[in-house]
Amino acid sequence: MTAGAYEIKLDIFEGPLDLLLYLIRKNEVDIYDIPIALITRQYMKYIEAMKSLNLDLAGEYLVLAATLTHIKSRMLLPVSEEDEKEGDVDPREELVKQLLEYKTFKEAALGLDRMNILGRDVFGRDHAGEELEKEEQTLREIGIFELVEAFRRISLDIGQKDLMEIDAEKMSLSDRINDIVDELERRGELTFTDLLEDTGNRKRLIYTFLAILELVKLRIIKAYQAIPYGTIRICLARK
Amino acid sequence: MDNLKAIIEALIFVSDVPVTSSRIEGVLEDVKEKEISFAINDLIREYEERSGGIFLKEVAGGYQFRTGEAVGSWVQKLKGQKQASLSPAAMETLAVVAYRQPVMRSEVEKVRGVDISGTLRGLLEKNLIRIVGRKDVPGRPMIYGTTGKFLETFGLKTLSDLPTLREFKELGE
Amino acid sequence: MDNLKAIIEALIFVSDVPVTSSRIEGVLEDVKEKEISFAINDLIREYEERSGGIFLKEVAGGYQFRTGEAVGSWVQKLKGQKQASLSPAAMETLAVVAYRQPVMRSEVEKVRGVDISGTLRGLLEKNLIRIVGRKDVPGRPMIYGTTGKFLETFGLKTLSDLPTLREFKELGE
Repeated sequence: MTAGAYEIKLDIFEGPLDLLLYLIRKNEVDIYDIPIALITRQYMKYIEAMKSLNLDLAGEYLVLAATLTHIKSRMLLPVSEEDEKEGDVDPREELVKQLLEYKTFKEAALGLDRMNILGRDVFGRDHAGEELEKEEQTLREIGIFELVEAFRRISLDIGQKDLMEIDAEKMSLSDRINDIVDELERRGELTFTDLLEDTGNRKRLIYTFLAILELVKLRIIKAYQAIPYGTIRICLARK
Repeated sequence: MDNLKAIIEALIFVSDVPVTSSRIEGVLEDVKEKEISFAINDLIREYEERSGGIFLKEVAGGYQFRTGEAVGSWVQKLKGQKQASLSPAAMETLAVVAYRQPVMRSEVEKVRGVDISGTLRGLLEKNLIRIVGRKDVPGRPMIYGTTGKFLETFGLKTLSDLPTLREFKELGE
Repeated sequence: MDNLKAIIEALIFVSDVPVTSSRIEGVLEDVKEKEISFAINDLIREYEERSGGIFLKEVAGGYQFRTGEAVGSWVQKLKGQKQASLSPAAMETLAVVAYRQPVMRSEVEKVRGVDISGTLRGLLEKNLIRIVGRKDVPGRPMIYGTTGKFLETFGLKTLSDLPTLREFKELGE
Protein backbone atom coordinates (compact mmCIF):
# COMPACT_ATOMS: atom_id res chain seq x y z
CA MET A 1 0.00 0.00 0.00
CA THR A 2 1.15 3.54 -0.57
CA ALA A 3 1.09 6.28 2.00
CA GLY A 4 -1.94 7.72 0.25
CA ALA A 5 -4.01 4.64 0.99
CA TYR A 6 -3.67 5.29 4.70
CA GLU A 7 -3.99 9.02 4.50
CA ILE A 8 -7.75 9.20 4.42
CA LYS A 9 -8.03 7.13 7.55
CA LEU A 10 -5.63 9.03 9.76
CA ASP A 11 -7.92 11.55 11.40
CA ILE A 12 -10.72 9.14 12.11
CA PHE A 13 -8.79 7.40 14.86
CA GLU A 14 -9.21 8.55 18.42
CA GLY A 15 -5.82 7.16 19.39
CA PRO A 16 -3.52 4.15 19.01
CA LEU A 17 -5.99 1.73 20.62
CA ASP A 18 -8.64 2.83 18.16
CA LEU A 19 -6.28 2.22 15.24
CA LEU A 20 -5.46 -1.22 16.61
CA LEU A 21 -9.15 -2.09 16.95
CA TYR A 22 -9.68 -0.97 13.38
CA LEU A 23 -6.89 -3.26 12.13
CA ILE A 24 -8.32 -6.20 14.06
CA ARG A 25 -11.78 -5.58 12.57
CA LYS A 26 -10.40 -5.03 9.08
CA ASN A 27 -8.47 -8.30 9.12
CA GLU A 28 -11.42 -10.10 10.70
CA VAL A 29 -9.21 -11.69 13.34
CA ASP A 30 -10.08 -12.81 16.85
CA ILE A 31 -9.33 -10.15 19.46
CA TYR A 32 -8.43 -12.95 21.91
CA ASP A 33 -5.93 -14.42 19.46
CA ILE A 34 -4.36 -11.50 17.64
CA PRO A 35 -1.88 -12.49 14.89
CA ILE A 36 0.65 -10.11 16.35
CA ALA A 37 3.17 -10.18 13.46
CA LEU A 38 0.54 -9.23 10.89
CA ILE A 39 -1.11 -6.54 13.00
CA THR A 40 2.24 -5.05 14.05
CA ARG A 41 3.34 -4.84 10.41
CA GLN A 42 0.15 -3.02 9.40
CA TYR A 43 0.28 -0.77 12.44
CA MET A 44 3.84 0.25 11.56
CA LYS A 45 2.77 1.10 8.03
CA TYR A 46 0.21 3.53 9.40
CA ILE A 47 2.83 5.09 11.63
CA GLU A 48 5.20 5.46 8.69
CA ALA A 49 2.42 6.96 6.61
CA MET A 50 1.75 9.52 9.32
CA LYS A 51 5.43 10.33 9.58
CA SER A 52 5.89 10.67 5.82
CA LEU A 53 2.99 13.10 5.75
CA ASN A 54 4.74 15.11 8.44
CA LEU A 55 1.74 14.74 10.68
CA ASP A 56 2.19 15.62 14.27
CA LEU A 57 2.43 12.09 15.51
CA ALA A 58 1.28 11.83 19.10
CA GLY A 59 3.75 10.05 21.36
CA GLU A 60 1.10 7.52 22.36
CA TYR A 61 1.23 5.97 18.88
CA LEU A 62 4.93 5.33 19.28
CA VAL A 63 4.48 3.87 22.75
CA LEU A 64 2.03 1.32 21.39
CA ALA A 65 4.35 0.61 18.47
CA ALA A 66 7.07 -0.27 20.97
CA THR A 67 4.67 -2.44 22.95
CA LEU A 68 3.63 -4.33 19.81
CA THR A 69 7.24 -4.93 18.78
CA HIS A 70 8.06 -6.15 22.25
CA ILE A 71 5.15 -8.60 22.26
CA LYS A 72 6.12 -9.81 18.82
CA SER A 73 9.68 -10.58 19.92
CA ARG A 74 8.49 -12.36 23.04
CA MET A 75 6.20 -14.54 20.99
CA LEU A 76 9.08 -15.58 18.76
CA LEU A 77 11.13 -16.76 21.70
CA PRO A 78 10.87 -20.41 22.65
CA VAL A 79 9.02 -20.86 25.91
CA SER A 80 11.70 -21.28 28.56
CA GLU A 81 11.43 -23.34 31.70
CA GLU A 82 11.16 -20.19 33.76
CA ASP A 83 8.15 -19.06 31.79
CA GLU A 84 6.56 -22.45 32.26
CA LYS A 85 6.94 -22.06 36.00
CA GLU A 86 5.33 -18.64 35.88
CA GLY A 87 2.22 -20.16 34.42
CA ASP A 88 2.96 -19.55 30.73
CA VAL A 89 1.44 -16.08 30.42
CA ASP A 90 0.47 -15.07 26.91
CA PRO A 91 2.49 -11.93 26.12
CA ARG A 92 -0.63 -10.51 24.48
CA GLU A 93 -2.78 -10.79 27.59
CA GLU A 94 -2.26 -7.30 28.98
CA LEU A 95 -2.85 -5.66 25.59
CA VAL A 96 -6.01 -7.67 24.96
CA LYS A 97 -7.36 -6.62 28.33
CA GLN A 98 -6.65 -2.98 27.54
CA LEU A 99 -8.22 -3.27 24.09
CA LEU A 100 -11.38 -4.90 25.43
CA GLU A 101 -11.77 -2.20 28.03
CA TYR A 102 -11.26 0.54 25.49
CA LYS A 103 -13.74 -1.14 23.18
CA THR A 104 -16.39 -1.20 25.89
CA PHE A 105 -16.00 2.52 26.52
CA LYS A 106 -15.98 3.28 22.81
CA GLU A 107 -19.35 1.52 22.58
CA ALA A 108 -20.51 3.43 25.66
CA ALA A 109 -19.52 6.70 23.96
CA LEU A 110 -21.54 5.71 20.90
CA GLY A 111 -24.38 4.83 23.26
CA LEU A 112 -24.28 8.33 24.74
CA ASP A 113 -24.24 9.80 21.27
CA ARG A 114 -27.39 7.88 20.34
CA MET A 115 -29.33 9.39 23.21
CA ASN A 116 -31.67 12.31 22.70
CA ILE A 117 -29.26 15.13 23.37
CA LEU A 118 -30.67 18.44 24.54
CA GLY A 119 -29.88 21.11 21.98
CA ARG A 120 -29.39 18.56 19.20
CA ASP A 121 -32.38 16.21 19.16
CA VAL A 122 -34.71 17.75 21.68
CA PHE A 123 -34.99 21.36 22.76
CA GLY A 124 -35.94 23.32 25.80
CA ARG A 125 -37.23 26.85 25.96
CA ASP A 126 -34.75 29.56 25.18
CA HIS A 127 -34.66 31.91 28.14
CA ALA A 128 -31.96 34.24 26.87
CA GLY A 129 -34.23 37.13 25.93
CA GLU A 130 -36.14 37.13 29.17
CA GLU A 131 -35.36 39.65 31.83
CA LEU A 132 -33.24 38.39 34.64
CA GLU A 133 -34.52 38.66 38.15
CA LYS A 134 -32.43 40.97 40.23
CA GLU A 135 -32.97 39.27 43.54
CA GLU A 136 -30.27 36.77 44.25
CA GLN A 137 -31.13 34.88 47.35
CA THR A 138 -29.69 31.46 47.07
CA LEU A 139 -26.63 30.35 45.21
CA ARG A 140 -26.70 27.46 42.87
CA GLU A 141 -23.87 24.98 42.94
CA ILE A 142 -20.92 26.56 41.14
CA GLY A 143 -18.14 24.52 39.64
CA ILE A 144 -14.61 25.15 40.89
CA PHE A 145 -13.65 25.35 37.25
CA GLU A 146 -15.45 28.70 36.98
CA LEU A 147 -13.54 30.01 39.95
CA VAL A 148 -10.12 28.91 38.70
CA GLU A 149 -10.97 30.15 35.24
CA ALA A 150 -11.74 33.58 36.74
CA PHE A 151 -8.46 33.57 38.61
CA ARG A 152 -6.51 32.49 35.56
CA ARG A 153 -8.19 35.24 33.53
CA ILE A 154 -6.99 37.98 35.81
CA SER A 155 -3.59 36.45 36.33
CA LEU A 156 -3.12 36.61 32.59
CA ASP A 157 -4.18 40.24 32.53
CA ILE A 158 -1.77 41.20 35.23
CA GLY A 159 0.99 38.86 34.19
CA GLN A 160 2.34 38.84 37.70
CA LYS A 161 4.54 35.90 38.19
CA ASP A 162 3.90 35.48 41.86
CA LEU A 163 0.22 35.14 41.11
CA MET A 164 0.77 32.16 38.91
CA GLU A 165 1.85 29.59 41.41
CA ILE A 166 -0.20 28.95 44.43
CA ASP A 167 0.92 25.84 46.12
CA ALA A 168 -0.98 23.44 48.23
CA GLU A 169 1.03 24.52 51.29
CA LYS A 170 -0.31 28.04 51.18
CA MET A 171 -3.83 26.70 50.90
CA SER A 172 -3.25 24.32 53.81
CA LEU A 173 -2.11 27.29 55.88
CA SER A 174 -5.25 29.19 54.86
CA ASP A 175 -7.32 26.19 55.91
CA ARG A 176 -5.73 26.21 59.34
CA ILE A 177 -6.18 29.99 59.66
CA ASN A 178 -9.87 29.62 58.85
CA ASP A 179 -10.26 26.72 61.28
CA ILE A 180 -8.74 28.74 64.10
CA VAL A 181 -10.88 31.81 63.37
CA ASP A 182 -13.96 29.56 63.27
CA GLU A 183 -13.06 27.97 66.55
CA LEU A 184 -12.47 31.37 68.19
CA GLU A 185 -15.77 32.70 66.88
CA ARG A 186 -17.50 29.74 68.44
CA ARG A 187 -15.70 29.62 71.77
CA GLY A 188 -14.49 33.18 72.24
CA GLU A 189 -11.15 32.22 73.76
CA LEU A 190 -8.69 29.41 73.45
CA THR A 191 -5.40 28.58 75.02
CA PHE A 192 -2.26 28.05 73.02
CA THR A 193 -2.22 24.45 74.19
CA ASP A 194 -5.85 23.91 73.07
CA LEU A 195 -4.82 24.78 69.56
CA LEU A 196 -1.68 22.71 69.49
CA GLU A 197 -3.10 19.71 71.29
CA ASP A 198 -5.71 18.61 68.81
CA THR A 199 -3.17 18.43 66.03
CA GLY A 200 -2.84 14.82 65.03
CA ASN A 201 0.36 14.94 63.06
CA ARG A 202 3.57 16.88 62.78
CA LYS A 203 2.67 18.63 59.54
CA ARG A 204 -0.57 19.88 61.00
CA LEU A 205 1.27 21.03 64.10
CA ILE A 206 3.60 23.13 61.96
CA TYR A 207 0.67 24.61 60.02
CA THR A 208 -1.09 25.42 63.28
CA PHE A 209 1.96 27.21 64.60
CA LEU A 210 2.50 29.11 61.35
CA ALA A 211 -1.21 30.01 61.27
CA ILE A 212 -1.04 31.43 64.82
CA LEU A 213 2.04 33.48 63.91
CA GLU A 214 0.35 34.78 60.76
CA LEU A 215 -2.83 35.63 62.67
CA VAL A 216 -0.90 37.51 65.35
CA LYS A 217 1.15 39.34 62.74
CA LEU A 218 -2.02 40.40 60.93
CA ARG A 219 -3.59 41.35 64.25
CA ILE A 220 -6.48 39.05 63.65
CA ILE A 221 -5.92 37.42 67.00
CA LYS A 222 -4.43 38.63 70.27
CA ALA A 223 -2.34 36.42 72.45
CA TYR A 224 -1.82 37.30 76.07
CA GLN A 225 -0.47 35.91 79.31
CA ALA A 226 -1.59 36.77 82.83
CA ILE A 227 1.74 35.87 84.38
CA PRO A 228 5.15 35.12 82.85
CA TYR A 229 5.35 31.48 81.74
CA GLY A 230 1.61 31.18 82.41
CA THR A 231 -1.07 29.96 80.06
CA ILE A 232 -1.10 31.77 76.71
CA ARG A 233 -4.65 32.79 75.89
CA ILE A 234 -5.81 33.65 72.43
CA CYS A 235 -8.87 35.60 71.31
CA LEU A 236 -10.06 37.49 68.25
CA ALA A 237 -8.71 41.03 68.10
CA ARG A 238 -11.67 42.75 66.50
CA LYS A 239 -14.23 42.18 69.28
CA MET B 1 -57.72 21.61 34.48
CA ASP B 2 -57.60 21.83 38.24
CA ASN B 3 -55.78 24.70 39.79
CA LEU B 4 -52.90 22.73 41.30
CA LYS B 5 -51.95 21.16 37.99
CA ALA B 6 -52.17 24.54 36.24
CA ILE B 7 -49.83 26.13 38.79
CA ILE B 8 -47.30 23.31 38.58
CA GLU B 9 -47.39 23.42 34.78
CA ALA B 10 -46.65 27.15 34.84
CA LEU B 11 -43.83 26.79 37.37
CA ILE B 12 -42.07 24.16 35.29
CA PHE B 13 -42.66 26.18 32.13
CA VAL B 14 -41.02 29.40 33.35
CA SER B 15 -37.88 27.80 34.71
CA ASP B 16 -34.69 27.53 32.66
CA VAL B 17 -33.46 24.51 34.61
CA PRO B 18 -35.30 21.33 35.57
CA VAL B 19 -37.57 22.15 38.51
CA THR B 20 -37.30 19.77 41.45
CA SER B 21 -40.40 18.74 43.34
CA SER B 22 -38.93 20.28 46.47
CA ARG B 23 -38.80 23.67 44.75
CA ILE B 24 -42.45 23.25 43.79
CA GLU B 25 -43.22 22.28 47.39
CA GLY B 26 -41.41 25.41 48.53
CA VAL B 27 -43.74 27.58 46.45
CA LEU B 28 -46.92 25.65 47.27
CA GLU B 29 -46.35 25.59 51.01
CA ASP B 30 -49.67 24.12 52.13
CA VAL B 31 -49.91 21.36 49.54
CA LYS B 32 -48.90 17.84 50.44
CA GLU B 33 -45.91 16.31 48.73
CA LYS B 34 -48.04 13.40 47.56
CA GLU B 35 -50.61 15.64 45.87
CA ILE B 36 -47.84 17.46 44.01
CA SER B 37 -46.31 14.24 42.77
CA PHE B 38 -49.73 12.98 41.65
CA ALA B 39 -50.36 16.20 39.74
CA ILE B 40 -46.95 16.04 38.03
CA ASN B 41 -47.49 12.46 36.96
CA ASP B 42 -50.93 13.40 35.62
CA LEU B 43 -49.39 16.18 33.56
CA ILE B 44 -46.64 13.92 32.21
CA ARG B 45 -49.26 11.38 31.14
CA GLU B 46 -51.51 14.00 29.54
CA TYR B 47 -48.72 15.38 27.38
CA GLU B 48 -47.74 11.85 26.46
CA GLU B 49 -51.29 10.95 25.38
CA ARG B 50 -51.77 14.19 23.52
CA SER B 51 -48.60 13.46 21.53
CA GLY B 52 -48.00 17.04 20.41
CA GLY B 53 -44.85 19.06 19.89
CA ILE B 54 -43.86 19.35 23.55
CA PHE B 55 -43.59 16.85 26.40
CA LEU B 56 -43.05 17.05 30.13
CA LYS B 57 -40.00 14.98 31.11
CA GLU B 58 -38.31 13.98 34.32
CA VAL B 59 -34.60 14.84 34.01
CA ALA B 60 -31.68 15.50 36.36
CA GLY B 61 -33.82 15.09 39.44
CA GLY B 62 -36.45 17.59 38.26
CA TYR B 63 -39.05 18.27 35.60
CA GLN B 64 -38.70 20.13 32.33
CA PHE B 65 -40.69 20.77 29.16
CA ARG B 66 -38.94 19.64 25.99
CA THR B 67 -39.81 19.28 22.35
CA GLY B 68 -40.54 15.78 21.07
CA GLU B 69 -37.99 13.81 19.08
CA ALA B 70 -40.23 13.71 16.01
CA VAL B 71 -40.11 17.48 15.51
CA GLY B 72 -36.42 17.91 16.31
CA SER B 73 -35.30 18.50 12.74
CA TRP B 74 -37.83 21.32 12.29
CA VAL B 75 -36.68 23.06 15.43
CA GLN B 76 -33.11 22.66 14.21
CA LYS B 77 -34.14 24.36 10.99
CA LEU B 78 -35.73 27.27 12.86
CA LYS B 79 -32.65 27.69 15.02
CA GLY B 80 -30.45 27.88 11.94
CA GLN B 81 -26.87 26.97 12.72
CA LYS B 82 -26.37 23.36 13.61
CA GLN B 83 -25.61 22.89 17.26
CA ALA B 84 -22.05 21.82 17.83
CA SER B 85 -22.19 18.25 18.98
CA LEU B 86 -19.45 16.65 21.03
CA SER B 87 -16.53 15.18 19.08
CA PRO B 88 -16.05 11.39 19.29
CA ALA B 89 -12.92 12.03 21.39
CA ALA B 90 -14.87 14.22 23.86
CA MET B 91 -17.67 11.66 23.96
CA GLU B 92 -15.16 8.90 24.83
CA THR B 93 -13.67 10.95 27.66
CA LEU B 94 -17.17 11.78 28.89
CA ALA B 95 -18.17 8.10 28.79
CA VAL B 96 -15.18 7.06 30.90
CA VAL B 97 -15.80 9.86 33.42
CA ALA B 98 -19.52 9.03 33.57
CA TYR B 99 -19.04 5.32 34.19
CA ARG B 100 -15.89 5.41 36.28
CA GLN B 101 -16.58 8.46 38.44
CA PRO B 102 -15.09 9.68 40.69
CA VAL B 103 -12.11 9.23 38.42
CA MET B 104 -8.61 10.63 38.02
CA ARG B 105 -7.36 12.02 34.75
CA SER B 106 -4.64 9.37 34.59
CA GLU B 107 -7.24 6.60 34.81
CA VAL B 108 -9.17 8.03 31.87
CA GLU B 109 -5.94 8.38 29.90
CA LYS B 110 -5.07 4.76 30.60
CA VAL B 111 -8.39 3.58 29.21
CA ARG B 112 -8.34 5.81 26.15
CA GLY B 113 -4.63 5.47 25.49
CA VAL B 114 -4.23 9.17 24.72
CA ASP B 115 -3.63 12.51 26.44
CA ILE B 116 -7.02 13.94 27.38
CA SER B 117 -6.23 17.52 28.48
CA GLY B 118 -8.08 19.06 25.53
CA THR B 119 -11.27 17.07 25.87
CA LEU B 120 -11.23 17.36 29.67
CA ARG B 121 -11.05 21.12 29.47
CA GLY B 122 -13.79 21.26 26.84
CA LEU B 123 -16.10 19.15 28.99
CA LEU B 124 -15.35 21.32 32.06
CA GLU B 125 -16.15 24.43 30.04
CA LYS B 126 -19.41 22.93 28.85
CA ASN B 127 -20.16 22.12 32.49
CA LEU B 128 -20.77 18.46 31.67
CA ILE B 129 -18.11 17.35 34.14
CA ARG B 130 -16.62 18.96 37.23
CA ILE B 131 -13.78 18.61 39.68
CA VAL B 132 -15.24 16.74 42.63
CA GLY B 133 -12.19 16.75 44.87
CA ARG B 134 -8.77 15.25 45.26
CA LYS B 135 -7.72 11.70 45.75
CA ASP B 136 -5.97 10.87 48.98
CA VAL B 137 -2.82 9.48 47.39
CA PRO B 138 0.62 11.10 46.93
CA GLY B 139 0.39 14.17 44.74
CA ARG B 140 -3.32 14.46 45.63
CA PRO B 141 -4.52 14.34 42.00
CA MET B 142 -7.87 15.93 41.15
CA ILE B 143 -10.83 13.68 40.61
CA TYR B 144 -13.66 14.27 38.17
CA GLY B 145 -17.35 13.45 37.99
CA THR B 146 -20.39 14.41 35.94
CA THR B 147 -22.72 17.34 36.67
CA GLY B 148 -26.47 17.93 36.79
CA LYS B 149 -26.09 19.55 33.39
CA PHE B 150 -24.81 16.20 32.11
CA LEU B 151 -28.01 14.49 33.25
CA GLU B 152 -30.07 17.31 31.76
CA THR B 153 -28.24 17.18 28.43
CA PHE B 154 -28.64 13.44 28.05
CA GLY B 155 -32.20 13.36 29.41
CA LEU B 156 -31.35 11.15 32.38
CA LYS B 157 -33.24 11.17 35.67
CA THR B 158 -30.23 10.02 37.67
CA LEU B 159 -26.86 8.41 36.97
CA SER B 160 -28.42 5.01 37.52
CA ASP B 161 -30.47 5.62 34.37
CA LEU B 162 -27.29 5.22 32.31
CA PRO B 163 -27.28 1.94 30.39
CA THR B 164 -25.00 -0.52 32.16
CA LEU B 165 -21.47 -1.04 30.85
CA ARG B 166 -22.28 -4.73 30.57
CA GLU B 167 -24.71 -3.94 27.77
CA PHE B 168 -21.89 -2.31 25.82
CA LYS B 169 -19.49 -5.12 26.59
CA GLU B 170 -21.90 -7.58 25.01
CA LEU B 171 -22.34 -5.28 22.03
CA GLY B 172 -18.62 -5.25 21.52
CA GLU B 173 -18.18 -9.00 21.53
CA MET C 1 -52.29 15.66 17.33
CA ASP C 2 -51.49 16.02 13.67
CA ASN C 3 -47.90 16.52 12.68
CA LEU C 4 -48.24 20.11 11.44
CA LYS C 5 -49.69 21.31 14.73
CA ALA C 6 -47.01 19.46 16.68
CA ILE C 7 -44.24 21.12 14.68
CA ILE C 8 -45.73 24.58 15.04
CA GLU C 9 -46.23 24.07 18.76
CA ALA C 10 -42.56 23.10 19.14
CA LEU C 11 -41.34 26.04 17.03
CA ILE C 12 -43.26 28.55 19.14
CA PHE C 13 -42.26 26.82 22.38
CA VAL C 14 -38.49 26.95 21.89
CA SER C 15 -38.32 30.64 21.10
CA ASP C 16 -37.82 33.33 23.73
CA VAL C 17 -39.47 35.96 21.54
CA PRO C 18 -42.87 35.86 19.76
CA VAL C 19 -42.61 33.81 16.56
CA THR C 20 -44.19 35.39 13.51
CA SER C 21 -46.20 33.31 11.05
CA SER C 22 -43.76 34.23 8.31
CA ARG C 23 -40.93 32.62 10.29
CA ILE C 24 -42.99 29.49 10.64
CA GLU C 25 -43.70 29.58 6.90
CA GLY C 26 -39.98 29.91 6.29
CA VAL C 27 -39.35 26.65 8.14
CA LEU C 28 -42.31 24.77 6.67
CA GLU C 29 -41.59 25.67 3.07
CA ASP C 30 -44.15 23.50 1.34
CA VAL C 31 -47.06 24.22 3.63
CA LYS C 32 -49.65 26.78 2.62
CA GLU C 33 -49.99 29.95 4.66
CA LYS C 34 -53.65 29.22 5.25
CA GLU C 35 -52.97 25.76 6.66
CA ILE C 36 -50.45 27.23 9.07
CA SER C 37 -52.83 29.90 10.28
CA PHE C 38 -55.57 27.29 10.76
CA ALA C 39 -53.22 25.12 12.79
CA ILE C 40 -52.14 28.04 14.97
CA ASN C 41 -55.75 29.03 15.66
CA ASP C 42 -56.55 25.43 16.52
CA LEU C 43 -53.70 25.37 19.01
CA ILE C 44 -54.75 28.67 20.57
CA ARG C 45 -58.30 27.34 21.02
CA GLU C 46 -57.12 24.03 22.47
CA TYR C 47 -54.99 25.72 25.13
CA GLU C 48 -57.89 28.06 25.88
CA GLU C 49 -60.32 25.16 26.36
CA ARG C 50 -57.85 23.15 28.38
CA SER C 51 -57.46 26.10 30.72
CA GLY C 52 -54.16 24.96 32.22
CA GLY C 53 -51.10 26.86 33.39
CA ILE C 54 -49.88 27.95 29.96
CA PHE C 55 -51.63 29.54 26.97
CA LEU C 56 -50.73 30.28 23.39
CA LYS C 57 -51.13 34.01 22.76
CA GLU C 58 -50.83 36.31 19.82
CA VAL C 59 -48.50 39.11 20.87
CA ALA C 60 -46.38 41.73 19.11
CA GLY C 61 -47.23 40.39 15.68
CA GLY C 62 -46.25 36.86 16.57
CA TYR C 63 -47.16 33.90 18.77
CA GLN C 64 -45.83 33.01 22.17
CA PHE C 65 -46.55 30.65 25.05
CA ARG C 66 -47.27 32.47 28.29
CA THR C 67 -48.38 31.48 31.73
CA GLY C 68 -52.03 32.22 32.57
CA GLU C 69 -52.99 35.20 34.71
CA ALA C 70 -54.54 32.98 37.35
CA VAL C 71 -51.17 31.43 38.21
CA GLY C 72 -49.17 34.67 38.00
CA SER C 73 -48.63 35.10 41.72
CA TRP C 74 -47.22 31.59 42.05
CA VAL C 75 -44.80 32.20 39.21
CA GLN C 76 -43.71 35.41 40.92
CA LYS C 77 -43.09 33.47 44.10
CA LEU C 78 -40.90 30.95 42.28
CA LYS C 79 -38.94 33.70 40.56
CA GLY C 80 -38.36 35.40 43.90
CA GLN C 81 -36.53 32.26 44.96
CA LYS C 82 -34.55 32.20 41.78
CA GLN C 83 -31.18 30.61 42.16
CA ALA C 84 -28.58 32.89 40.77
CA SER C 85 -25.00 32.52 39.81
CA LEU C 86 -22.23 35.02 40.49
CA SER C 87 -21.37 37.73 38.00
CA PRO C 88 -17.97 37.43 36.30
CA ALA C 89 -16.76 40.43 38.33
CA ALA C 90 -17.86 38.85 41.61
CA MET C 91 -16.29 35.56 40.55
CA GLU C 92 -12.96 37.30 39.93
CA THR C 93 -12.96 39.04 43.29
CA LEU C 94 -13.89 35.77 44.96
CA ALA C 95 -11.10 33.97 43.12
CA VAL C 96 -8.47 36.46 44.31
CA VAL C 97 -9.73 36.30 47.90
CA ALA C 98 -9.81 32.49 47.77
CA TYR C 99 -6.30 32.07 46.40
CA ARG C 100 -4.65 34.96 48.22
CA GLN C 101 -6.27 34.87 51.61
CA PRO C 102 -5.88 36.33 54.15
CA VAL C 103 -5.95 39.38 51.88
CA MET C 104 -6.61 43.12 52.07
CA ARG C 105 -9.07 44.87 49.83
CA SER C 106 -6.30 47.00 48.34
CA GLU C 107 -4.40 43.87 47.31
CA VAL C 108 -7.45 42.50 45.52
CA GLU C 109 -7.96 45.83 43.80
CA LYS C 110 -4.36 45.87 42.69
CA VAL C 111 -4.79 42.48 41.08
CA ARG C 112 -8.17 43.19 39.50
CA GLY C 113 -7.34 46.77 38.56
CA VAL C 114 -10.78 48.09 39.57
CA ASP C 115 -12.67 49.27 42.63
CA ILE C 116 -14.21 46.21 44.26
CA SER C 117 -16.49 47.69 46.95
CA GLY C 118 -19.61 46.45 45.15
CA THR C 119 -18.52 42.88 44.59
CA LEU C 120 -16.94 42.69 48.04
CA ARG C 121 -20.21 43.73 49.71
CA GLY C 122 -22.15 41.25 47.58
CA LEU C 123 -19.84 38.39 48.53
CA LEU C 124 -20.04 39.35 52.22
CA GLU C 125 -23.84 39.38 52.00
CA LYS C 126 -23.87 35.98 50.37
CA ASN C 127 -21.62 34.79 53.17
CA LEU C 128 -18.99 33.53 50.75
CA ILE C 129 -16.26 35.68 52.28
CA ARG C 130 -15.80 37.25 55.70
CA ILE C 131 -13.66 39.73 57.53
CA VAL C 132 -11.07 37.78 59.42
CA GLY C 133 -9.42 40.75 61.08
CA ARG C 134 -7.54 44.01 60.62
CA LYS C 135 -3.99 44.49 59.52
CA ASP C 136 -1.66 46.32 61.83
CA VAL C 137 -0.67 49.09 59.45
CA PRO C 138 -1.87 52.71 59.34
CA GLY C 139 -5.62 52.83 58.67
CA ARG C 140 -5.90 49.28 60.02
CA PRO C 141 -7.41 47.89 56.81
CA MET C 142 -9.68 44.87 57.00
CA ILE C 143 -8.49 41.46 55.95
CA TYR C 144 -10.72 39.05 54.10
CA GLY C 145 -10.93 35.29 53.79
CA THR C 146 -13.41 32.68 52.62
CA THR C 147 -16.11 31.00 54.70
CA GLY C 148 -17.41 27.49 55.22
CA LYS C 149 -20.29 28.44 52.93
CA PHE C 150 -17.69 29.08 50.23
CA LEU C 151 -16.37 25.53 50.53
CA GLU C 152 -19.93 24.20 50.50
CA THR C 153 -20.90 26.21 47.41
CA PHE C 154 -17.94 24.92 45.46
CA GLY C 155 -18.19 21.40 46.80
CA LEU C 156 -14.77 21.49 48.43
CA LYS C 157 -13.72 19.70 51.56
CA THR C 158 -10.85 22.05 52.36
CA LEU C 159 -9.12 25.00 50.71
CA SER C 160 -6.21 22.77 49.78
CA ASP C 161 -8.63 20.96 47.46
CA LEU C 162 -8.64 24.07 45.25
CA PRO C 163 -6.80 23.29 42.02
CA THR C 164 -3.48 25.07 41.69
CA LEU C 165 -2.88 27.12 38.59
CA ARG C 166 -0.22 24.63 37.59
CA GLU C 167 -2.77 21.83 37.53
CA PHE C 168 -5.16 24.06 35.69
CA LYS C 169 -2.58 24.80 33.06
CA GLU C 170 -1.99 21.11 32.52
CA LEU C 171 -5.51 20.93 31.16
CA GLY C 172 -4.27 22.95 28.23
CA GLU C 173 -5.51 26.28 27.02
